[in-house]
Amino acid sequence: QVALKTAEATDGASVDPKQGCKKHELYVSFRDLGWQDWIIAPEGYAAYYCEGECVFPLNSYMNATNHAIVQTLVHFINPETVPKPCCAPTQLHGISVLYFDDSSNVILKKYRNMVVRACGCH
Amino acid sequence: QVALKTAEATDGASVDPKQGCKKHELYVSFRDLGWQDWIIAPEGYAAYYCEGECVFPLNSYMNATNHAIVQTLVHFINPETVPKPCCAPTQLHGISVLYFDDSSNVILKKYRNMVVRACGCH
Amino acid sequence: SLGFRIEEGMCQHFYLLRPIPSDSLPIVELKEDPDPILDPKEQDLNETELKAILGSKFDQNFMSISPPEDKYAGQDDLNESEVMKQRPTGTMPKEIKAMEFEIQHGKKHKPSKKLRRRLQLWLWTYAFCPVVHTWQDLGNRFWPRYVKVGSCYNKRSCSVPEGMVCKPAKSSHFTVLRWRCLQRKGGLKCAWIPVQYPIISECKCSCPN
Amino acid sequence: SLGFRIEEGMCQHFYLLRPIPSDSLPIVELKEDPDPILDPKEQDLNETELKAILGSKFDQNFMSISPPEDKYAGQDDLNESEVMKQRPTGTMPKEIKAMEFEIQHGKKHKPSKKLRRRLQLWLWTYAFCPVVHTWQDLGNRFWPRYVKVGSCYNKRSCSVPEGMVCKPAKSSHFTVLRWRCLQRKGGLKCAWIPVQYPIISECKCSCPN
Repeated sequence: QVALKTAEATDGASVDPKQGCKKHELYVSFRDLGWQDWIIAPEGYAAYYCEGECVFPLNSYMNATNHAIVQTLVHFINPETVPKPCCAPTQLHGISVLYFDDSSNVILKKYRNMVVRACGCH
Repeated sequence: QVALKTAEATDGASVDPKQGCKKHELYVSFRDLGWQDWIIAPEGYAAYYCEGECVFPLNSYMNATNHAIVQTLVHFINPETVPKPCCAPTQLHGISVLYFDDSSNVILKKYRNMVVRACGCH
Repeated sequence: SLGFRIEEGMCQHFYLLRPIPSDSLPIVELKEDPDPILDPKEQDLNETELKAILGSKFDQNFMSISPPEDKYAGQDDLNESEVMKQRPTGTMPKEIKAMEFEIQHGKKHKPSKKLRRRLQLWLWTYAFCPVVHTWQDLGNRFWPRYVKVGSCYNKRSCSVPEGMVCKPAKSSHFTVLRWRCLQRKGGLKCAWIPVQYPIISECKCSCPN
Repeated sequence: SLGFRIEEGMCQHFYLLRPIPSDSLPIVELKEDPDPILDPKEQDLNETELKAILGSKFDQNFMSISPPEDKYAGQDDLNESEVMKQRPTGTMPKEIKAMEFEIQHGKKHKPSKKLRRRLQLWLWTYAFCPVVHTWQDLGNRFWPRYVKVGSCYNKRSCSVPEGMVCKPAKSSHFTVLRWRCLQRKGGLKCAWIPVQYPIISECKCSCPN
């Protein structure tokens, strides 16, 4: 059994870190996280993750903030000063989870910011 | 003249990457970015930047999202699958800039998301 | 089976590191594992038995075992004039109660007490956000399968000037049963367990996000 | 002086990579370099000359060379009843104009045409967001140094029910002069250049963010 399944979102190739910042597929099984004792449903979910370089010049699709643009230039001029901006989620959304709370009640609640919707350079 | 001045926010020590994710000092001079021809004022500004490890366990001050918590565990179980969450700004604010626009008019406008207010693990 | 063996001490940390739930409503759809082995069978659906487990928590007005007849003809189709007919409940918002409706053009015009009361009632009715009840199918792993959940009427803005919408403000919950299966040494063991299903109990005229 | 020598081709890229301005108002304070060498001197402040450069763009009602007397006694101190006295300008929002104020208890009550108009006017006045004008000191590197800028009155909510606030909706700009200094071969060269200073020209009752 594979602990965590991951695959490329579009072309099925493995992740090349030299690629630009973008969203990648990631299915998370709650059993694999050791959470099967407190999460009743779902079994797992498509969480996705962000990876890729925030390189100079930033392409517009990377949803870079003004600060990331400035930081990219500062890094380009003097790489020792600051790191490159990093590739992180710009939009997240939630899922519903049926789980045991601290008092052993079974509750259905929304867990916000669980799924990556879009990535960008921050 | 030092191109870009950087210093530790609190203790003046140099940045240790093993430290937790936090805000660091960074003064950006527009002259050093080659922007003195289109930016009239200010000369530069305190931009700050985020750096530091998003390590397991995440401390609460790192403002981690639920997705970052899940990604941390997935990385801990199988580091090959996904990278660690990254340290990035969680709050930004703007500055006013007096500059030449594309039609050579001099304009005062707000540039949003220029200054890091807080960092977190994403 | 994990690629990395989790030690006892690490597990402690694992338990500390959990995502944080939110009380925000409405609930998004719960994604179920499609495997039919996890569904309750005919013999697991004994109405008398299950009603006995739920006891007083079985509320006939808000729960149904079979598909409700008015499922698609619920209050969801209410048009604006029907909603406006609903008298607001609770207490009048204090800012509406404080309104004098003084109109100034030259000299002051103060409306009569009766007119003032009528206008306050009109504004309150306009800004009131009723809870709209509709039947929802929770799927066959919940019992009773059909519950009447609340939602907020949002086909028009509830404010003057327009811009605010009816949003969930308070929630309560029903207790229903959930068919839960666990992989044990002797195979799959399933049972009905009581769960709290959250519902919107009050809506309020608020700014979106 | 840069630690890294920027080549010609790279510079092209540099110019493409710029932060993006926003039209959002109000403007936050412009942080000036405190070095007094960048300030205009006595001889650079010849009123006749500078007025000639600005020409028709010098608006006496909104610009002042010396500190305005009513600087601290401006409209900023307006209390609510004074703001409410301001008759709204422009056209009445269509949703207010469409209001019938029908009150239903048993039978329909439709107010008279005159009363309806009065109520619409009252609601419009209540929800109206006037532009409040106050003098602002731009510092000695701008000429004229004092301009009357607009802001939105936000000491009370402008909506029923409360929740919305007056926010900038439209902007225009004044043309003023800016003392700009450049490091040239012969030393520091400074001159007055015309700049566009943005001001709030219209406020609107809106949800915050």
